[in-house]
Amino acid sequence: MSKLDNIPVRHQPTEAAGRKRTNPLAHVFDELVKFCQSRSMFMLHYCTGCGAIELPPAMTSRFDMERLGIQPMVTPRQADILLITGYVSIKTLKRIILTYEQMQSPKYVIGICSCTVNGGMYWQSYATAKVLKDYLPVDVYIAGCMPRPEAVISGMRELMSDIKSGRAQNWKRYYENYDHYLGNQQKLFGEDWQTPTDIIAEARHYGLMTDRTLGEHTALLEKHQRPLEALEMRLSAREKQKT
Amino acid sequence: MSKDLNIWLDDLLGDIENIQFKRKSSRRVRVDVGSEALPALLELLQGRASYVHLSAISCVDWIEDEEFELVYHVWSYETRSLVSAHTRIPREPGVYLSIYDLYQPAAFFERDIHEMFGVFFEGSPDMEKFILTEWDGPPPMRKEFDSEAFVNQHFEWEQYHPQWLKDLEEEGGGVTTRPEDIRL
Amino acid sequence: MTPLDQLLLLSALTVVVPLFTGNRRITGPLATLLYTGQGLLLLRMAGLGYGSETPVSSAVSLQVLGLELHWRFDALSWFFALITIGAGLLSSWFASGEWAQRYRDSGSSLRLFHAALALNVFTMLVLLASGELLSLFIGWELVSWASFLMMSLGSNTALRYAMRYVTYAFAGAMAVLMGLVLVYTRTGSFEFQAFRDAVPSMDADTVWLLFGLFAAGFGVKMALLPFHLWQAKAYAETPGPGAAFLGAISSRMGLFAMIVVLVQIIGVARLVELPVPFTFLSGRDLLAWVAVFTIIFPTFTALRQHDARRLLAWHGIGQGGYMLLGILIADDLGSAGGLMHVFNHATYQAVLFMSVTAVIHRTGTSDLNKLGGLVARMPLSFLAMLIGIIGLAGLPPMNGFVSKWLVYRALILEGSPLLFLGAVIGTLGTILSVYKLIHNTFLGQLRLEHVDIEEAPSSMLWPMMILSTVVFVTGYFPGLVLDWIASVQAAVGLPVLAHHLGGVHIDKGGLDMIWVVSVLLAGFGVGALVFLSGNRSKRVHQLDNYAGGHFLTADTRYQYSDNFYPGLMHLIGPWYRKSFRWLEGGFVSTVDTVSQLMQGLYRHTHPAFYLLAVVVFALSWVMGGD
Amino acid sequence: MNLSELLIELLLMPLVAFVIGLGMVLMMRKIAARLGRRIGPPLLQPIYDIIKLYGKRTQISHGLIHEIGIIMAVGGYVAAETLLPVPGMNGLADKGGVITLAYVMMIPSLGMALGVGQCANPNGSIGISRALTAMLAYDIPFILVIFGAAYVYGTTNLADIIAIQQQQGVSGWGLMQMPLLALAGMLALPAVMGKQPFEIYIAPAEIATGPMVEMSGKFMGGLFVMQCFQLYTAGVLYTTLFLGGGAYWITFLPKIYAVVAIPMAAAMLFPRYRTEDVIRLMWKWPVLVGLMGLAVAMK
Repeated sequence: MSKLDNIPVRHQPTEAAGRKRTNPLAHVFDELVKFCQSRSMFMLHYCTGCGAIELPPAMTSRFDMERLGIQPMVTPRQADILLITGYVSIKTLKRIILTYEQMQSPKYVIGICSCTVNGGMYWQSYATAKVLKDYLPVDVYIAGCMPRPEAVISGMRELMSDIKSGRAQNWKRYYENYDHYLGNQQKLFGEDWQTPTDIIAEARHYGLMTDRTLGEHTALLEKHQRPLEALEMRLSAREKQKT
Repeated sequence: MSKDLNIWLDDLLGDIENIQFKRKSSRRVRVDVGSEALPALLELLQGRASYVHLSAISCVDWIEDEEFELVYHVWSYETRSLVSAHTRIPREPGVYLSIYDLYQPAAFFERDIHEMFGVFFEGSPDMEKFILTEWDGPPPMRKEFDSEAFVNQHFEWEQYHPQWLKDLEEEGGGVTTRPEDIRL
Repeated sequence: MTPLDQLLLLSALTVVVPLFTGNRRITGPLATLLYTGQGLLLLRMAGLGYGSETPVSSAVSLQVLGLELHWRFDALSWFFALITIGAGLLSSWFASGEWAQRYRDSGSSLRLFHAALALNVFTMLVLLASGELLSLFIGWELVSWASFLMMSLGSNTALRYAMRYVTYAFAGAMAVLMGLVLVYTRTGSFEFQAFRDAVPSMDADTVWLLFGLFAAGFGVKMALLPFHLWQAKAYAETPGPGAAFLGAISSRMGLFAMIVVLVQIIGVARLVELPVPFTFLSGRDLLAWVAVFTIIFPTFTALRQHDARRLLAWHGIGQGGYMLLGILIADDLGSAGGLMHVFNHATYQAVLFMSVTAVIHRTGTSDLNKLGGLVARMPLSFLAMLIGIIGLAGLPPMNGFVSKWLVYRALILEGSPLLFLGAVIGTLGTILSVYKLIHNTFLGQLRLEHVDIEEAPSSMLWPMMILSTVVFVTGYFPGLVLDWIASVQAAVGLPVLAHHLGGVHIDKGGLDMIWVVSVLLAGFGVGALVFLSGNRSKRVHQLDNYAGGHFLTADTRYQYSDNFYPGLMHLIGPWYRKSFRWLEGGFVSTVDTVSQLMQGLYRHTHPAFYLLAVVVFALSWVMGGD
Repeated sequence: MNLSELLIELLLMPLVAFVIGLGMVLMMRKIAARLGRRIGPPLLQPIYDIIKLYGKRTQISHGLIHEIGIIMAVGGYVAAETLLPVPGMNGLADKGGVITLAYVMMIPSLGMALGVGQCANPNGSIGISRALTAMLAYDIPFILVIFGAAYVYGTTNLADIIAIQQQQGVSGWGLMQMPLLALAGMLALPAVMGKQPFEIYIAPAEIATGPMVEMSGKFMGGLFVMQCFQLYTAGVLYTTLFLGGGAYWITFLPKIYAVVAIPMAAAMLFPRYRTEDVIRLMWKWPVLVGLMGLAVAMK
């Protein structure tokens, strides 16, 4: 990440690559879906660090996030927003990446607390990851060494306006620059780092592949990756897959 | 009732030779004892003086004296008082005896100290990695380990120099002495 | 040579043929062909099933000690014969392909298996064709021996359970024999008609005695409650297709005999007049309550089993309770429900046993805690088991629902809430245990050692698919089966059910399965449309699962299968006090001590004299009579 | 009632059920919020949630049975709605009575159970085993109440039941004739709806929302739609049996919402019951009251 141009800048809202849009009606439908996505965000109930203590007050009677349509959900499958709160220790970062890949897009990451921005007060620690942006695309940062619930909600509203205007497309960058993110992850966790989610197959499945998705790091991953194809229903083992 | 127990403890510890004994308050006692005598002292405290609860083992790295200082905090529910048994072991082999047979919780304290300071406790049930499962570097809490140098070498976290920060610095603005260079 | 004789002759031939063709591969297909022959001969008598023909009597009739034995087929026996031959055909087809090779390679004799299966079918046809009480008893004994032969083919533990079955069957046969002797002393002949004419003149306690003897005697084969302990283990240990056959039809022979004696001859109306002293119950209510308890206790015992075959065998006992309950209500709806449940149960019980055998054939075990995730490797067996469990649980698209609905509707019309409640508890227990069965075998985590197993061979799949389509089609158009049942009701003397192809039309709330199932399928179509309106979904690997941030690996086994309903077992666990096993144990030990006492007395002093005394006493007591 | 009219009804009833169900889900969340002194979600929140879930770009599925399970869950309830008569539309009430409806209501839970089974997630299997145990618990008083109503009215056809109740006006209601049975039904209703005190099978912290653990995007959307149908079916069935069903929409809607609101308001104040406590509670009071009601009704 030493060269500056290598830093992925905020993504311009390009048209969804997967779908060819012809009739104007589709545009209206897209607006409706974007509006509903902004008005109904499911927040993953996963406290990664010390900042999570600010979330219950944001949900309970005084600040009541449910007015904005934000509900805490328990599993990454059902969630849209992943709140990375507080310092990100290496151990937790592994679980954060696993959880992020298990979430279904369009998914958003909000970095709460300054430790996710540049390491915060734990910048000297050997055990914390300093810049969250290297490991997974982050949409909104809420600075503060534990921001108050009002700040958290203003961050949420910022994300809501981004979604409504269509600017919050960072989740695509994870697929489009997977090699860059995987490189950073392998630098931290070692060469044999692998998550059970097959991101490359997912990118290919949803048509989000670009030339930057595959590279030297993904080649490294290919070498030792455990087979992750889904258990297809088949009657007989005669056509043995290549193992 | 705890008053006379304290008195009884004071003169008990008093008549053991080559032991420094200092009562800080009615509920705190500090004892300095040789490294080979510590298990016997703990056995005595646990068996006779109702100090049945080992609340912690802490370790201090005296890098100048080339020594580790192990502090065993034992607590008694009856006298409601804490005895801190201090002892010194040489830093180099960094090996000491486990007191797992006296206090079972010691296993975890010793495992933690082994991971953080590298002190090996013979007889302790489990000496693998405890918390830092992803860490394969030297024991991080030893004084010769410089965390900041490690961070600067492994993490490229400060290259974030956007244009607005460069302009600020040209005009002489920004922070003159960086926060990490300030030494009190 | 009436069609009945040709049928019995061909059936006897099917017994003889495997003895010659022996262990060769040809035995299976040949036997299946012979069963189809028997089926065709049976269809020649199809008029019986549609009420257009008078009973077909056999030309053969024997004169024994002045008593005349003769055989005939009426609508009731035709209906049961149809299920028997159908089950026999599909079981022998199942046992003719790869299963037969494995069975032969494992050292057991294929010749004996096919002979036993054919013998079972033959003896059941003879029982069904019985014209009067004596031939009924002879057929009853033959069926008991034939099913003993089938049960003892398995391992030596199977032999132990078969011996246990024989002691039960022998005791039951003795009870039936005593009933016969009592009838003979009253009416002087074994004819059904003579017995039927004599019944009104009998006083209450002789009818009570007859009712007790026949109900107990036939109840043993039907595994009614106090005598049900032998069936689960015996059926579970029988080799695969044998268990499918026995589970489907063998214990319904008891129901056939009970219908002939209790319903056709004594008549349920007469049973209603039999008062049970000091209670408001009548004879019929007593047997109905035995039937309801037979539904509940075995079903909740099945819930705790962790072997698939044992679980299914316990359900076989439970479902028998519905049939008896339906017939005992004796109005048009209830009896139709009971009789239809015989057919329905035969179909889905056979499918379930075959599916479990297919799983055993491929994975080698039927222990629910050692299986899991097989849907990815054995999809058709999964489909067969799915249709089977929906039928067993009695949910709408399948035929099990129609017969249970008829029984429930009759219970509501008759107004007996507690019987209704008991039956519903049984249904809910079934739903719980069938989900445990399909979850632990086919759903959940696929184990490493099962990753490359194959689907069951086609010789096993064809019978399963045929039975599954039968279960679905008779569920969609229950009228097909209700026609046969209407003719059976007419033959047996029960009120006939006015029905149409889709079900039954009553102004106070009927059932039209064609509409209900079509709306259900339309609903699934709408569900599919709603589902497809979302974007494309991606199939993921089994290990790409939410485990609270833990990285799942293939060697950790995280399938939840043991102690599947902890909450329920926590509450009703203490209620399982094996009271019936204690009852049986107590009875066995008393008989043991008495026999030792007699043996001691008998061996030491003048054995011949005591034997004579006992025989004279027995004869005088029986002959004494009124 | 010719065929085309019937077909229109078969299409319209599920849609009406879905819309009313959305209103019920909104009411549930509003009541929960108000009891927690919160403002609660905006008016159209349930619709936003469902459209967002169906608008998700990526979804994971664990196999064909997982997808068929969700299709059965939604489809089963779409079929069940056509058996429930509403003002002006009788649908298939005469083709299958109240027993058929009770069984068709079990198909969605079986479908969901199969779908969750294939997800191979222990949380899901534990959730399903608890959901089926809860079904065993609440179905016994529920069936007792159905038996009592069917016996007293003499018919299982829901359309006739409504007609009978409406002949004598309010005094003809099931509530007036069989108060004890109505009470037993009300006691069993929260469990039938699977809401607050009886939702041990969705225990979020303990088994990560049980059956819904591996549901994303349109799968989760299907379960949200099923939730709407579940509340609607329970509410309308109770109204049909005991509150005289619907003659006109103006009187029908308040009745359904009242029936659904009462257990909801009472529910939010109770902590979650363990599975065996659900069984013990359901088999004690509702069954007792139901049996007494039956004794009174069948004398």
